[in-house]
Amino acid sequence: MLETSNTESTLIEREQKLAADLKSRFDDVLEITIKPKRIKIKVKLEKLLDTANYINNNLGFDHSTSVSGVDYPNSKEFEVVYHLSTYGREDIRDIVIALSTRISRDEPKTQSLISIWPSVEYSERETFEMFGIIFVGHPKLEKLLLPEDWNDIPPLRKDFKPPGR
Amino acid sequence: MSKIQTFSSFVKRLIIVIIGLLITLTLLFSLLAYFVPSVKELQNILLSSIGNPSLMLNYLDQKGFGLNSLFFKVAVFPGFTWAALIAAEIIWFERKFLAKMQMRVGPLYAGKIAGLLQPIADVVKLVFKEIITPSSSDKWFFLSIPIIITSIAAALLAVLPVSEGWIIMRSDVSVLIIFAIVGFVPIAVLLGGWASNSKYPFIGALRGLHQMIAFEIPMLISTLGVVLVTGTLDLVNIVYTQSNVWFILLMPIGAFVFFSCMIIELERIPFDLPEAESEIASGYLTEYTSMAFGNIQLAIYIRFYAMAGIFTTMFLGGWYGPQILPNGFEIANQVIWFTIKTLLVMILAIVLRGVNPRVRIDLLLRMGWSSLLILSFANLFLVILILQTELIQMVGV
Amino acid sequence: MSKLSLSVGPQHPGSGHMRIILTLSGDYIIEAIPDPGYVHRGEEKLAEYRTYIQNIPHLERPVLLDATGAIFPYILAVEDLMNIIVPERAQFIRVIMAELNRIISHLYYMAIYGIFMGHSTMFMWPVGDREVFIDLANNIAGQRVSYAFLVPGGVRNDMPEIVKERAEKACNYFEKHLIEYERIFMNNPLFEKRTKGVGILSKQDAIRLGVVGPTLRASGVKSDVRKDDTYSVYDQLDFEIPVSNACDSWSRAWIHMEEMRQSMSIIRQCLKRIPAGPVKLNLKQIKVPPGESFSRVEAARGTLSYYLISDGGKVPYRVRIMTPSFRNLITIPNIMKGVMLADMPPTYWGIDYWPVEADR
Amino acid sequence: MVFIIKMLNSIRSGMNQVFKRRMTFRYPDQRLFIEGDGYKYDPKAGIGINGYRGRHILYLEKCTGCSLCVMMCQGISQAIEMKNVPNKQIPVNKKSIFPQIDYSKCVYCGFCVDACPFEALFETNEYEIVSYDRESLLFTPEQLAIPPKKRPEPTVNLKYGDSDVYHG
Repeated sequence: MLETSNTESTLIEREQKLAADLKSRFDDVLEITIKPKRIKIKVKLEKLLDTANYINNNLGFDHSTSVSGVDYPNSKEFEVVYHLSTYGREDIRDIVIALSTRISRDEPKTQSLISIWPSVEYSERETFEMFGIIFVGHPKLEKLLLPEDWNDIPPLRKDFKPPGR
Repeated sequence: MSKIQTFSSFVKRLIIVIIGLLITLTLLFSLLAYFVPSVKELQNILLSSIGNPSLMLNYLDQKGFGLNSLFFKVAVFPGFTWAALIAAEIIWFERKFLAKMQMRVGPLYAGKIAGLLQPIADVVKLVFKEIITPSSSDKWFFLSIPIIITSIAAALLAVLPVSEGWIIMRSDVSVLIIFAIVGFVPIAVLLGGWASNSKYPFIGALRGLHQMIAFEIPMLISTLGVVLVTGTLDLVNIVYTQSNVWFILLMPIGAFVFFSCMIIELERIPFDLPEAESEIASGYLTEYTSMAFGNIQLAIYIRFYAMAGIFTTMFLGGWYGPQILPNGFEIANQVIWFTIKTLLVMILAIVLRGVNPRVRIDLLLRMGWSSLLILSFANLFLVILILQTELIQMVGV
Repeated sequence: MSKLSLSVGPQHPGSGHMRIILTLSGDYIIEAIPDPGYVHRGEEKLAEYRTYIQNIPHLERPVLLDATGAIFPYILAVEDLMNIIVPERAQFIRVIMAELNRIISHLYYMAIYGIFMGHSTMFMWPVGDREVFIDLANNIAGQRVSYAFLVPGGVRNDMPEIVKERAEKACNYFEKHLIEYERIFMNNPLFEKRTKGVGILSKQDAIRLGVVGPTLRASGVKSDVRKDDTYSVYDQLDFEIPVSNACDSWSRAWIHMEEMRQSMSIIRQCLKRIPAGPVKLNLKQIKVPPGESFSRVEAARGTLSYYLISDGGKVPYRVRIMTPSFRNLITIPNIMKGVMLADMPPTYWGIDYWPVEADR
Repeated sequence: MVFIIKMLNSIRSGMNQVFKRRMTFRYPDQRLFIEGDGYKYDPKAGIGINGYRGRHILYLEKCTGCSLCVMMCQGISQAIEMKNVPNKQIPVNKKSIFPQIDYSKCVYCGFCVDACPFEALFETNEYEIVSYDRESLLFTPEQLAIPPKKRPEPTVNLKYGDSDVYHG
């Protein structure tokens, strides 16, 4: 029992360290949320590439678990969330950093992070076709899962209603 | 008319149709016999042969269709029908045996005993299917390939000595004839793949070509050992020389090389590259349907029987074996021993099929052009050594 | 040399419901482009129209072979948002089900590996032995394949006592049979010759591409969510993570074999340790407060993660499913470059790619 | 040499299997034995009772026609609909409406059983629901009320031998 509480405390310490590190580095970070093993950072679109570079090079988060788009039609925004994790550093393998940014719904354009994490290739393609978010710098932004002749609005947007629902 | 739902009801229907046809034909026949004299003679023979079947045999002998005629040998025994029957039953055995090895039951319902009639049922099914020719294929080539492949396989049966005197065509160079016929197969496979005008069949055909060319040479050289010892190219004489000792004891390496080459030549599963299903759909068989497909399969199994028979003849002492039937049945005894040995060779090939995955083309070619070739030469040198040291007299060849 | 473009799939015995566009030069693949999407169902969109409970039978559909592994992270995410702690007996039953599913899925993997290599016996044996574990899962969960067994707050019903005895017998039998698997398949000289050194994915590449599951561990990275980011009762259990440094198709199959052994050991430990008690919290209503949660588990094919956003309503606001197959899709163009056409099936199936799971 | 030993090993392994018992059973002649008589739910404790989830059984006298099962099924497979059965007069069910289940849509998840607070809808261990047309897969309340037929003999179960498994 003592042991588990011990690792718990170290977990919180590690998390705090990571978060403090990020905060001190980027003083204009919009928001940092810390839950056990999960850290969420919200950054401005312009800072996305810098933060990603820092997380990859200095913190050692070497791959991306998933790229998710979230549609917020009320505030006319999309949120793009990169979940980042690591294989290289064994001490922080249990921590997942969610790096998110908000972009305008009218002009959905963001920077592709494929140069930093090659593992985002297919996830970004999927987010592109499901939300219509354009990832600048992605080498092959084409349809992946949807049929070639899909000519409706991107289906995971909230204003797309699946037939029968 | 009730619905045909099971295979047995289908067979019943078939038998009813055949009996009906027979009755109708008999009536027509007896009507005809009153007007045409030769038919009347035939009718007499038919009627009297019910009491005395030898009359019928004599009559057939006169006409050139008797038991000793070439026609009977080619068409019935030891020719096509016999081989096709063995092929069908080896298909059944293969399915049943592999099923046993794989924790399942295998064919069960067609035929009352353990699915014995399953191959026949498959043939019946295939006959009633539609032959589809791809629109862009070379139609005549495409449809002639099954016939060509079947003919090649059947031609191998011509030189196969089943027992003393029961051989379709005895030749002084029957070993060479075998290699000449086997050499035809890759050409037919290539034509079949090309005529389909599709990518997968073509790749399969090219693979088949590579594979079969690579294995002619080790096979030929391993056969050379047998030819050196016996001093003849005649398969019947090769069998006679083995009356005391089988050549597999004299040259096990040669037998091993020949057996491997045989499986490779037959495209059986460790070496079924031309029809590798998971890689290239079904290779050169991809576009074939119905009885065109069935013919190719039948040809493969007839070739299987023929090659196993040749292995038996060359290395396992052909028809020689202890007398198990009473005197007067020597020929039948020989046939039984030949068949048993051939089936054992086939079963060994089936076991190998059950436990091995498919090999890759580069591994196969390397194996063929290096290890098997070296082994076959080693076999040849050993044979020469045996001949030089006159060891051969000691074992009594 | 002229090039030949070959479309493998979707109607091809060696592809599954997806297409790989190959460019061949001679017998060598110089380019492989995967084209998934033939079985896309839009589960992520449809999940926004169903309540949290109604989602359960549907979200396990894409990963039918590993139904518990597919639904496990979803349940964890919902419970994380609801902030409830599940009774311990339920946790153990969940782990037992997850490991049974891992064995079932891995057996299917071995079966298809066998038939892709033309080894029909290796197809039939695992399919037959799957029945043993499907039968066990049926005894616990009341269904053979799609269980819908895990619910927020526990599991749906208690495990009958007969399972203990049957599972012990099943594990004893299967451990013996695994040795035969090794003899007939893994150590078969022809199989070794064909798959050793084929489809190399180096350790650096595996990390760079974010590969998951057995494919990752076959490339020498000792990473498993069960140990790294432990969940449920895995921290109380003693098991090994098999790792191989060979990075090839053979070692991927070997990892699957070893993981089945480890899973059986986990099942045995669970059955020994399982405490008595309730198996489900009596939740009258599933009310999920607003917030977001990211949860991941080690499913049979690798890390399966859910990113769940709730706005406090009856239905989730956004469900992001990240399946291991989709994450491993990126390896196909990388490891297929330079292998022979004949090595396409073992390379493709080596990464345990399941089109339905990838397309969702 | 290693090649030959390994090859002989795999042949031995294959031949060993030939002498073991078979795994398969002959389905229409034999049927799988399934323990218990189906999945039930205890609404007070909120826990299901272990059993096979096959076709449903509806206790007409307990059903109040509350449509909770229909609401649960809405998002899952839309298999359940309420149907009026005029000649069934049950005191708790004033409108005489009962669920009918379309088995061409049902996924057998059993959440309708969990949703029922009156212990009126359970699942049985009958799994042989086949038909030549879709219409006969639509089970009316009266059909659902019929308890399943006893499975014809012989039934088989998975048995563990010394080094093999078989159905017997």
